[in-house]
Amino acid sequence: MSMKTEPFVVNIGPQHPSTHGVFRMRLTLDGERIIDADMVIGYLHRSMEKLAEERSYTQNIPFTDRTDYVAAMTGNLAYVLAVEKLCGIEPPERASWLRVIMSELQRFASHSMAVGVFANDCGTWQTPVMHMFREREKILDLFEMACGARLTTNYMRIGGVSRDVPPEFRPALRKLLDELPMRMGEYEDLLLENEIIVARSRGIGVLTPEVAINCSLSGPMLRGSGVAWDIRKADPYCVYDKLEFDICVGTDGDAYDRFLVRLAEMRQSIHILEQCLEMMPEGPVHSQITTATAQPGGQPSAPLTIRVPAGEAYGRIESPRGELGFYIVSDGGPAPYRFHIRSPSYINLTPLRELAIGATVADAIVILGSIDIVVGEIDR
Amino acid sequence: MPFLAKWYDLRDLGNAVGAFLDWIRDLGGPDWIPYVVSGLIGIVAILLWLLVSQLAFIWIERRVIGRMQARIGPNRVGPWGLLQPIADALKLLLKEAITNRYADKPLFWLGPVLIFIPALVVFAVIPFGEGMSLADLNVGVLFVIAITSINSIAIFISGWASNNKFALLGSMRAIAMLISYELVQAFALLGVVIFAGSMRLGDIVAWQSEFNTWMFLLQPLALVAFLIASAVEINRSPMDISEAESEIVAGYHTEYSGIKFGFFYAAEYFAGFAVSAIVVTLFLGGWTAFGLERWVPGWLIFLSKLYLVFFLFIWTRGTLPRLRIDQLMAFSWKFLLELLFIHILVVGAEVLIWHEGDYPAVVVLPIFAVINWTLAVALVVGWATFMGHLRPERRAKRAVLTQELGATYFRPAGGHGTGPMGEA
Amino acid sequence: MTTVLSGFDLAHRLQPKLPDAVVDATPDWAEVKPNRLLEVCTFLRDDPELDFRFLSSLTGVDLLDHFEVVYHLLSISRNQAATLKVPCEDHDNPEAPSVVSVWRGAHLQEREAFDLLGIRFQGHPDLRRIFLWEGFAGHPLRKDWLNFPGGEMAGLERYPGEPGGKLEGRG
Amino acid sequence: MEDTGSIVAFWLLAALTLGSALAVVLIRDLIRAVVLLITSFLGVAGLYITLSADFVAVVQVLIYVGAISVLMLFAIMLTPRAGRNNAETFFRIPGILLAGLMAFTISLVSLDTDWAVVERGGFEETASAIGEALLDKYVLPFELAAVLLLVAMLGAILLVHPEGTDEE
Repeated sequence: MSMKTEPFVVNIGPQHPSTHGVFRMRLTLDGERIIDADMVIGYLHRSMEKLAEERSYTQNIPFTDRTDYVAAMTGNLAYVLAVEKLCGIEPPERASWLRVIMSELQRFASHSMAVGVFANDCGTWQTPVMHMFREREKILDLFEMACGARLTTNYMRIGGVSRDVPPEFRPALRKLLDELPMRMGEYEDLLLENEIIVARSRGIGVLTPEVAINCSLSGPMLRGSGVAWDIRKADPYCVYDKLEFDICVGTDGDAYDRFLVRLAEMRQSIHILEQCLEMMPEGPVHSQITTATAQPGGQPSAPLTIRVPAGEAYGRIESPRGELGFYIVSDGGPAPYRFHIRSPSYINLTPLRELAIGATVADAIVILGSIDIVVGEIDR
Repeated sequence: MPFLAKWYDLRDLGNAVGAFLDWIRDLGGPDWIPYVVSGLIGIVAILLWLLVSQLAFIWIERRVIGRMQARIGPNRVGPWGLLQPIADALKLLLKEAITNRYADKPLFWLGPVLIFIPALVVFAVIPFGEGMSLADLNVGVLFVIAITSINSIAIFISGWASNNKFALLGSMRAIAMLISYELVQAFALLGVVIFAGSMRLGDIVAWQSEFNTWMFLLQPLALVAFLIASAVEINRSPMDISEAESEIVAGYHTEYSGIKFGFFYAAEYFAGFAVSAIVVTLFLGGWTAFGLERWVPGWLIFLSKLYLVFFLFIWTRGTLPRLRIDQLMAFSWKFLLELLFIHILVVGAEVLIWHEGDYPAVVVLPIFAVINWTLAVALVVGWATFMGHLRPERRAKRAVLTQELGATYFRPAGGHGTGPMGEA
Repeated sequence: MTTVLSGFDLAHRLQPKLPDAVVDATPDWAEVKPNRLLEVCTFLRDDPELDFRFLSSLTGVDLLDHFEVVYHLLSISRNQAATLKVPCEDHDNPEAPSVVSVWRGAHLQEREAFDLLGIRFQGHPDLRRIFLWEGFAGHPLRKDWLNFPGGEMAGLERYPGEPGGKLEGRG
Repeated sequence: MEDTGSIVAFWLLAALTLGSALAVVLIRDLIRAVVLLITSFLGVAGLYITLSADFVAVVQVLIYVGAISVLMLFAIMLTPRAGRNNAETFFRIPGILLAGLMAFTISLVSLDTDWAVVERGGFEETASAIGEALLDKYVLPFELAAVLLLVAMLGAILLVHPEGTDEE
C-alpha cells in the first residue's frame, strides 16, 4: 500500500516576492515535492530586437540599459563592443579604462544585489539585502557622478564613453574602495558561514560541469560548477589583459557555490578597481569627436549617428550574470538589420526544470535565487 | 514579603484592586459581584496592557530592525515615528477586508478570531506579580501547553478556508510543525515541573525565589528547546515556515486583508508576549529577581524581563535565515527530542537524589547546574560536530581562486547526486 | 585570447569526415546543409581538437528570401570560437533540425527563435512559444511582420494545457 | 450542583457539546465537521471543569483539541479529493441504529447505577493523585496501552511505507 496524493499545481509568480520580477514558475507539487516544473515568461517582453531594427546604432544604446537593468553598464559595453568590432573602431585608452572601471563597479553592484536577494530567498527578513543595497547605493552615486543616471546609465558610446568622469570621481572611488574590503569581510563571515544558509543551499540544485557546459550556462553558474571560464580572461576585451585577477570557481556546483562565487568575484572586482585607479591614463575618452555640440561643461558629446559597414559581428563580454553577447547583422544602413541579444539570464534558466524536479518548494526558490535572473534580460 | 497593603502601594497592583473590591463589598449586594468585578478588572487590565505593549513593540520592532538593516525605520508620523503603529492600525481598519469568492466564509471569518484565543487565554495563568494572576490554576503548565496548541488549528482553519494554494501549503506546514514541536514543548516544561514539584505557575516562581535561582541556570537545555519550540508555535523567524514570505507569499494569511489581516498581525505580537511571559515565569524567575522585588514592583521586573525575551524574537527575525520544513522537523525529531529525553532522565535522577538524600539546596543546586550545563553544552556541541563540521557537505567554505583557464574544479564534498539532501 | 576558427578552417576540418556537409565558407563562418547539421554539430562537439562543447548563442536571421540559423560555438578547453550557419530555404515555412540533442543549451534559444521568427526546429522536445502567448498572430521578428494582422486582436489565452476557457475559475 | 452558576454552566456546556456533536454528524463539509468536533471536545472539557477535574479538563484540551483533531485535519488534507463534501454513505442506517443502541445502553446503565454523591470540593491537586494511580495501581494497563500504541504506530508506518523505497 502506498500513499497516493493528488498533484497540486502552484503558480509561483508572476507576482511573487521571490521571482525577482514578473517571472512565473508553474510547479506541480506532490505535497511539498516538485514533480514537474515549467516556466512562463514574457510578461516583460518589449521586443527590443524588433525595436532596435528601426533605430540607429547610437539610439540603441539606451535599450541595452533596459535589458539587464541591474547591470546597465555591462549591457552598454557589450553592445558598443559588438558595434566597434563590426566597424573596426578602436576606442582611446582612457575610455577603455573607464569602461573597465564602470563594468567592475557594475559587477560589484549587481553581485551585491544577487547575494542579498539570495539570502532573502533563503529566508532572511531583508537584512542582508538592505546592507547590500547600502553598498550598491554608493556605487550608483558614482554612476550618477559619471553620467548623471543611476540605473539606466547610457554611458558607453560607440568609440568611447559619453563623457569623462568629473575630477571628484577619483577621490570618491578611492574612499569607496577603502571601505569595501572591510564590508566584504563582514559579508563573508555573516553569510558564507551562516549555518542556516549552508543547510539551505548546500547540495541543492547540483550541476555537474558537463551539464553546465552542455546547457550553455555561463558566468557564476558555470564557475559555480567548477569550470574556470571567464571571458575577461579567455578573450580579454578593453584592458582586462593588463589587469591581474583570479577566476573564482566553486567545487560542488550547488546553489551555495554559485553564491560563493559571486561573493568571491566581488572581492576580485575590488582588486581590479584598485589597479584601475593606479593605472588609468589621462587622455581623450572618445575616438571621433566630430559634430561636437559643446555641452555646458565644455565637453563635446559623442556623435549621434554612425555608419556601419555591411557585415556581422558577435561581441561577448562577461556580464555579472554570464556571457552577454550581441549579435549584430548590418546591411550598411543606419539601423542594424538584425539585433540579437544573447542574454545570460535567459539561457541560464535552461536547466531550471531538471533542478527543480525532486526539490521542495523552498529549494526551488533557493535554486531560482542562485541562478540570479533579471527578468528584463530574460524577456528583453 | 512586607507589603504595605495600602491601595497606593504600586509594588503590588493587587493592593489597589483589593481596596477597590473591599469598597464594593462594603456597598453590599450579592457575593458574586466582587468576584466578577475582580475578574473583569484583570481581563481589562491584561487587554489594555497587551494593546499598549503591542503598539509600542510595533514601533520598537520596526525601528530596531531598521537599525539592523542599516536604515532608519519609520520616522515620519509623529516624533521619531512614534505614531506609526497608530497609523498602521488606522490603515488596517480602513482598508477593505476582501473575502475571496470561493472562500469558506464562516471559517474564513473564524480564523482571525480564533487565533486570538490562545494568545489571550494564556495570560490568565501568568503571575504578573505577587498574587497578580487572573487564575492561578493547579495545572498551569499543562494549561499553557494545551492552549497554545489551539493556535495551529486557527492557522489551519484560516489557511484552508482561504481557498488559496499558498495558504493551504502554509497551513499544511503549520500543522506538520505543530505535531513535531508540541512534544518538544511539553518535554522542555516537564523538566521544570519535575524540579519545582508543581504545575502551578505561582509555585514555580516561588520555588525559584525560594532557592534564589533561576530555572534556566539549572536547565539551560530546556530553555533553549522551549524557545525554539515556541518560536515554531508562534511562527517567528527562523521558524516562520508556515508564512515563509519568500516561498509561499504570506502562507496561511495570504488572502486576508484589512482588519482581518490586522488580527493576525496583532495575534503574532500577543502570542509573542504570551510565550515570552511563559519563558520569564518558568525559566527566568518570573516577577522575582534575587530580592530586587522587595524594592521594585514585581510586575515591573516581570515586564522588563518579558520585553527582553521578546526582543530576542525581534533580534532573530532581523538576522536569521529560514530553515526548510523537513530540516526543522528533523531537528525536532532527530535532535531536540532525544536531547530532552536524556535531559528528563538526568533531571529526574537529580530530583530523586536530592529528595532521597535530603541534601541542602545550597550544595546540591550548584552541582546540578554544573552537571546540566556540561551536559547541554556537550550534547549540542557533539551533535553539531557530528552532524555538521565533521561532514564536509555541511561545512562552509570559500571559493577556489585560479588562473588556469578552462580547468575543472568539480569535486563535490558530499558525494554525487542531484537531489536535495534532507537533514539525514 | 580566444582564437576564432575561420569558416575555411571549419570546412577543412569537416572535409574528411563529412565531405558534402559544408555548402559555403567565408572567413567568418561556415554554412552547412540542414540535413547534415546534426552530424556536423555532433562532430564539432566530440572532436577532441575542436571540442565545441559550448553553444554560445543560437539565433535566426530573416534574409527576406530565406532564413538563416546562426550558431556561435565555443570551446572552453581550447579557448576557440567558431560560427556556423544553416539556411532554411522556405521563407513561408522555415524549418531546421533541432540541436537540442547535441547541446541542451539550445533548448530555450530554439524556442525563442521559433517564437519570434517562426523557424520550426525538427526534433525539439518542447517547441512552444515562450515570450508571446499561444495565439499571437505571426512571428514579429520577421521582416514582413509589420503589425498585428487584422488589428490588435490577439486574444489572451490561458496557460496551454490548463483546463477551461478564459473565464473558468473567475466566476 | 447546588449553586445556580454550576447549573447554568452545566446546561450551557451540555447544549454546546451535544449540539455541536449533532452538527458533526449532520453537516456535509468535512472541515467544518472537524471544527464543530473541536467545539464539542471543548464543551466536554468545560464539563470536566464543572466537576472540579481540572487536570482531566486540560488534558482533554491538550489531547483531543490539540492532537486528535489535528490528526483528523491531517487525514482530511491527505485524502485525495478531500473536497468539501461528505458523500452519502451506505452505512447511514446501521450507524444510526448502532448509535441509538449505544445511547440506550449508556442511559440504562447510568440510570441503573447507584451514584455515590460526592460533596463538592474545591480544586484540589488531582494531577499527582492521577499520576500515582497510573504508575502504581494501574501500572500494567498503563504500560500495556503504551505498548499497544507503539505497535499500532509501527504498523501504520509499515502500511504506508512505499515498498522498495528506503528513505535516507
